[in-house]
Amino acid sequence: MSKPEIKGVVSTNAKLRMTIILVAIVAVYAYTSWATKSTPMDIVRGWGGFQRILTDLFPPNWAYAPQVMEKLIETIQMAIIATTFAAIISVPIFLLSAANLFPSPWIHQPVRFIMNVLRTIPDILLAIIFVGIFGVGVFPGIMALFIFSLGLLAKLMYETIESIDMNPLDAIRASGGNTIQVIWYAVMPQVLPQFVSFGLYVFEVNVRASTVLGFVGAGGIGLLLQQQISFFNYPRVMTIIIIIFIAVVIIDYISNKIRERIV
Amino acid sequence: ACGAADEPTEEAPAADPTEEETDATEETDEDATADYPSELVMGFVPSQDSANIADTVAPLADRLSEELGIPVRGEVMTNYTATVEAMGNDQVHIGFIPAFGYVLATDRYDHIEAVLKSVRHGSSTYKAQYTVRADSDIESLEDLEGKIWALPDLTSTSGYLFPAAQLMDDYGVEDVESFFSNIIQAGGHDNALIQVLEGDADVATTFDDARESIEADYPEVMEELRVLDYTDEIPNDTISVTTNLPQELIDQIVEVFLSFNDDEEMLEIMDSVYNWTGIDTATDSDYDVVRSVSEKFDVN
Amino acid sequence: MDLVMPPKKKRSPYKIIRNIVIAIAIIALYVWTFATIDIRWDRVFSERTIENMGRVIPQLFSPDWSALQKIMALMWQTLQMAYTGTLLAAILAIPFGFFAASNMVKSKTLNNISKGFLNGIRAFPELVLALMFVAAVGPRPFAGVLAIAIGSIGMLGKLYSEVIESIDMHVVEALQANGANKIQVLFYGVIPQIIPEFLSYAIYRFEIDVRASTILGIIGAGGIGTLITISISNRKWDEVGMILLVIIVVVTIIDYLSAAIRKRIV
Amino acid sequence: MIEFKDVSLVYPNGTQGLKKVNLKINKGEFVVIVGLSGAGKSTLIRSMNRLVTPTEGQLLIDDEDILPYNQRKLRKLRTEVGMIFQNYNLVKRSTVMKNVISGRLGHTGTFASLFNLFPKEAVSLAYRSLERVNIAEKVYMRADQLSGGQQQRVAIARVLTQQPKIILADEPVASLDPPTSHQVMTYLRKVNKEDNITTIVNLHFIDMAMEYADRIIGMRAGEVVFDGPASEVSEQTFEEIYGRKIREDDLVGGPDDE
Amino acid sequence: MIEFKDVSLVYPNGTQGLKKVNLKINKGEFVVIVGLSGAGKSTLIRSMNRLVTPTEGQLLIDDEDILPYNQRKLRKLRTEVGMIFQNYNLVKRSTVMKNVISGRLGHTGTFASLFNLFPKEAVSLAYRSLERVNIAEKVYMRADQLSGGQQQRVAIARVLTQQPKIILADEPVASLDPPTSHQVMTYLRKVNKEDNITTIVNLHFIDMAMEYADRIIGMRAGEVVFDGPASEVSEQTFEEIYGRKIREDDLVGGPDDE
Ligand SMILES: Nc1ncnc2c1ncn2[C@@H]1O[C@H](COP(=O)(O)OP(=O)(O)OP(=O)(O)O)[C@@H](O)[C@H]1O
Ligand SMILES: Nc1ncnc2c1ncn2[C@@H]1O[C@H](COP(=O)(O)OP(=O)(O)OP(=O)(O)O)[C@@H](O)[C@H]1O
Ligand SMILES: [Mg+2]
Ligand SMILES: [Mg+2]
Repeated sequence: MSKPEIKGVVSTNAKLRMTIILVAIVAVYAYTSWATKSTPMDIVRGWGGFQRILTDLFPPNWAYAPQVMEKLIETIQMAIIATTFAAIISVPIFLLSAANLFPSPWIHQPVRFIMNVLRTIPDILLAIIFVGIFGVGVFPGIMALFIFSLGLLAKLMYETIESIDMNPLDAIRASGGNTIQVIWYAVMPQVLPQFVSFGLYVFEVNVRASTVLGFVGAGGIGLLLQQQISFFNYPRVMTIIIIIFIAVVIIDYISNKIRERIV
Repeated sequence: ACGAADEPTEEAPAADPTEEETDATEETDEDATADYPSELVMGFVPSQDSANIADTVAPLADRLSEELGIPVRGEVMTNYTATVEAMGNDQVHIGFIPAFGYVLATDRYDHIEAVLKSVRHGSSTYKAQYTVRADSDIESLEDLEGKIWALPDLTSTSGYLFPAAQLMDDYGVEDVESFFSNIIQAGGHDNALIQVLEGDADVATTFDDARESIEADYPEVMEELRVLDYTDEIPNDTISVTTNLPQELIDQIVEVFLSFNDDEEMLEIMDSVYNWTGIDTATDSDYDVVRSVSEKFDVN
Repeated sequence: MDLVMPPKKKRSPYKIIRNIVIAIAIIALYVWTFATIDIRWDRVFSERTIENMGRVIPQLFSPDWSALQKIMALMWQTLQMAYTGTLLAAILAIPFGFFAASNMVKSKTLNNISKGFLNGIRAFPELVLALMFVAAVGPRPFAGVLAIAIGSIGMLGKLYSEVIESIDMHVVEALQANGANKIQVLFYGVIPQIIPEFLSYAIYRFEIDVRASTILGIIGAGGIGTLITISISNRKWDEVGMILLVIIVVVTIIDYLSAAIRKRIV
Repeated sequence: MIEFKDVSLVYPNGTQGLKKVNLKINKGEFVVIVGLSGAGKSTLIRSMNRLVTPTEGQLLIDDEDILPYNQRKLRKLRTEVGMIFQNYNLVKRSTVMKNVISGRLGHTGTFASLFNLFPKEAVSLAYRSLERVNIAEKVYMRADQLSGGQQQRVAIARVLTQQPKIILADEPVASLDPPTSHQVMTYLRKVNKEDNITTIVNLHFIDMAMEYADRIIGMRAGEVVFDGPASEVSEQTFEEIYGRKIREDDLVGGPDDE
Repeated sequence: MIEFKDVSLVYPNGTQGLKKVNLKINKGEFVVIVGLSGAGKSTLIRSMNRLVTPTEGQLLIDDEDILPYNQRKLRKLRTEVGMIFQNYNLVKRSTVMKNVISGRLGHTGTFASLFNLFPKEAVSLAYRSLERVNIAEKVYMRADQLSGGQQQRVAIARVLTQQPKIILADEPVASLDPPTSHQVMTYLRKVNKEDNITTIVNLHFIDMAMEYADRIIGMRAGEVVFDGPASEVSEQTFEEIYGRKIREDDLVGGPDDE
């Protein structure tokens, strides 16, 4: 038996690489936190400000709540409409984006590219543009949410489709089914629960997003938030925030419960 | 917290031991012997209440810097709220704040004070105007009952605050919201006018004369829209400073700004960029009129 | 031929009633939504819209290249904000992740408290957090960084806890079967299994945070968003077009790089 | 009758799946194909309904070469060739009925099938097929609620519903435990005999092959290395199919076992 | 020596894992335990290093009852009992070396182990163990880059590094193909003979059990139903272990095969 040539538990190579990566991460952080004046020291120095804003925010002004509720409902309605249309329109898009259904890159790549571009645009920026076109109101907000959710839903769904069990497709194909039958009998049953689940998830995302669209005039509760901030009326701001919080938590909870039961 | 309605104590920043005491933490440590800052920051909001909208304050800043001997940086803020918060946190020392914003700012921070105000068309005040379609049958403010009102924004001094106050005071309107059949927040003075132009609203309230600002895009605006009435005089935008600066420096700043009135070159810049024809001294009490108007509203 | 038919499908009346109730509820929800929402269709389909499209869209698609330099400077700041915030969150989320993982901390109460906290944070859009921080520390990138950091803890903590819960506990068992103690099990059995996923999720979150930071400037919290607001109030749609282009390109590059790195890690 | 004439198949990545295979399988035969993993068993089976397409040679089914078939003819062919897979390939979330009736998709118009409008005969046929494999009582259960053996029986029912002339089964029992495997093989055998359907099965276990097959085909590296009745299988056949060196490897435990 | 005295185990959910098991296993024996799925094989094995704790009886290892052991004593016991699992249970992302050396964690201080500070002897021992299972050249590879058989060999090396008195192996070859299985069994057997380590292995396949075991223990429903040398295993033993009814089921294909 030859005398073992051993260097220890971790090879030097691996050690060196880990060290370099770690140093790089820390160095970049040092630079960015300095450049944005957000070092841990700044957090300490900002302490007075955190305390002040807390005393400003409390106690919330509950007399203002009814007005907030009205806008909250609008917000949720915007999310419902946008999600519904996005879900419907996304079906052909995600089918075409799935490489296992349409292996030719000439089909799925362009569709994916467009969806990827759409997803890079922050929804509030979309809202700004739509406000520029359609004027202030809920419509541009719905449009912004719709476009954004379309991209999101399409991506989530085509990824799901690409991970389905391809065997049943073989089976349907082997018994003589055509492409549409294969999709309908072998693909859709496998992804339907996820589709509903992702739809609900996108709805959650949309509720959250629509709460701030009002900042740029695109409807919903954000308008109130923006007004009260302009008035420096923090107790009312707090009321709005708490109501948003409760609404989002409740919606997430319900949606999660439904999703759990589905999948 | 912030918001008992008794404002007029702002004059004496140090005397009032409200919660703002804690704000100025860093500065109050050194207290009376406030130092010259290494750099002055001037915060500017692209004002909605003017026909031109500036996106740089560089020429002004350069000139100030030259005269004061301290570097001066101009920073464009996204809105007056940001300017006020920045001044509250001593990140901005000189802020250009509209009248209503100033009143709210003094309510929130003790160390913000107006020292100068702008002069437009030779006046340090301006008015808000009610604009209706030329062929409209609205002849007086009373006729507005049941009509659709397009306003730029609930935080606008000329677009909302003064007209609403006028309706309440002079015409006994108790609740403007039910006086009109509908209120559209158009998101800008220009948009408010366009709502009327398009027939989506019957009346728009804007600064005087906002029509000019959309004339380029809508050449017909002067003929098709007619001014129904004006409000009382509104004090122009302030140039406010934080009183955490040494008094000496504040005096110097005021002096330099006033000197621009005699400087053809600066006057030209101010006019072309901000529509200002001059600068005048201001005191906090100049804005009491806005303060008393704002008290009518359920703002705080 | 005599056809043998399958027996009729048996459905419990409970299920039938439940399905009907659900169907009615969904229909009612939609009727209510579409009936009460205040969309001004006349405005949406007005001449004005067409005019605006004619004005805005061509400008959007002819970006103003002269603004590129200042836009890139602000985009750079945006990236710095996102990085700083994400890194803070990536570290701060670790303890929450462990407390929320039921296979590490056996106390149900602690699990639930941590999970509740993480879910709570996720309920706030970054922009709302940024509003608070602007009021606290003034309108500057710092406010944005804080919003990003706090906002990201919620998601990262949750993902971390899921990673921890999904590790191969057999390995832990194997180490226990060797006689290793708790800390040794953590370092030899748990951490090697979770580090790549943690890193990968942090990088993934960075992608999201880049996107989020692009808009924080709208309320003054630094980055490219500041310029968006200004360009809009100037009605400079060609500048908005340029900003849009920069955001799309930069975000796409970041997404791509991030995906490539993540692929290598896991 | 199925006839392979010098059939070769090279996968796009260069792997040789089949090498000059010559075979004749008669109507109603029960043929079992055995061989090591990677020997080309699946490739052979899947080429018979063109799930893979041989790159050379001729593959005649009832005297017609199926290799140049276009999409339409292919679908026609596939309605006549039933296939059973190792992992049952059921749509797990659909009911047993929906899975079984999907065997008739090839006989049903696209539009009708989108709305589940199958003729009464089809439904009845599906149900009778389930009865034949003794699983009719699960007709409205979801496929994923069944055990492996039951799922494979549903898969057989699906193929029966198709009323094929040929059944191809690619390791139908590889995922099942021994008793269940026997059960499934028994059903396949039964169907083969009752309906006189040509049945071709891939199997891993030689012992099982010998128990059920009329005829055994041994493959190795894409080639047919044995072809004859089960009774002719000897020790030596084993070694031919599985390769001489395996046992040695076992005992020595070479450093590289891949 | 390991001795079970009336050992029973009831899982918290009420399942009876072991029923009054009485056994004596001598030093250096190579024992294989066979039985149907759910028979209690894993439970039996895992109780010997207290990964599960019997609820009744006495379990003596070297004449000491291990059932009342506290955490500290348990850790001590476990350093002396090596365990090999069906799925190797390696940390996939760590190197082979790190996995193998983790066999010595029980002998190493917490602090030292956090910084990979193992004594030279331990590192050398780990490397030698790898050599013994013929896989030393993969020492700095990541575990997930190895094949199943190689991973299991690493797992054996890990156990060897532990220098245990007893090796427990819970279906060590269930995830491996037959030739690789033989290889792994050969190594286990080799280690057993060379170091005289008592080795107890669960296996699914009786034929493999008979090939390697000194002694076979058959289990069924938590009870020991056969115990004797491999040579004594007969047709009847099979039936006892696997239950009489299986064959009948096979042939009839009853409607319920679960
Ligand atoms: N789609 C494919 N692309 C490339 N090579 C393939 C493909 N399918 C199979 N092969 C290769 O062709 C050869 C024969 O594979 P095949 O699947 O027919 O073997 P098999 O006998 O069915 O093996 P197993 O028992 O593992 O199923 C193998 O070397 C395999 O790796
Ligand atoms: N943690 C547990 N909790 C409850 N019941 C268990 C647990 N582990 C095993 N059982 C049950 O105890 C019985 C014996 O299981 P055990 O795992 O020992 O069987 P086995 O012979 O190893 O089977 P296999 O061959 O499937 O591994 C089975 O009925 C099993 O379901
Ligand atoms: Mg195969
Ligand atoms: Mg077991």
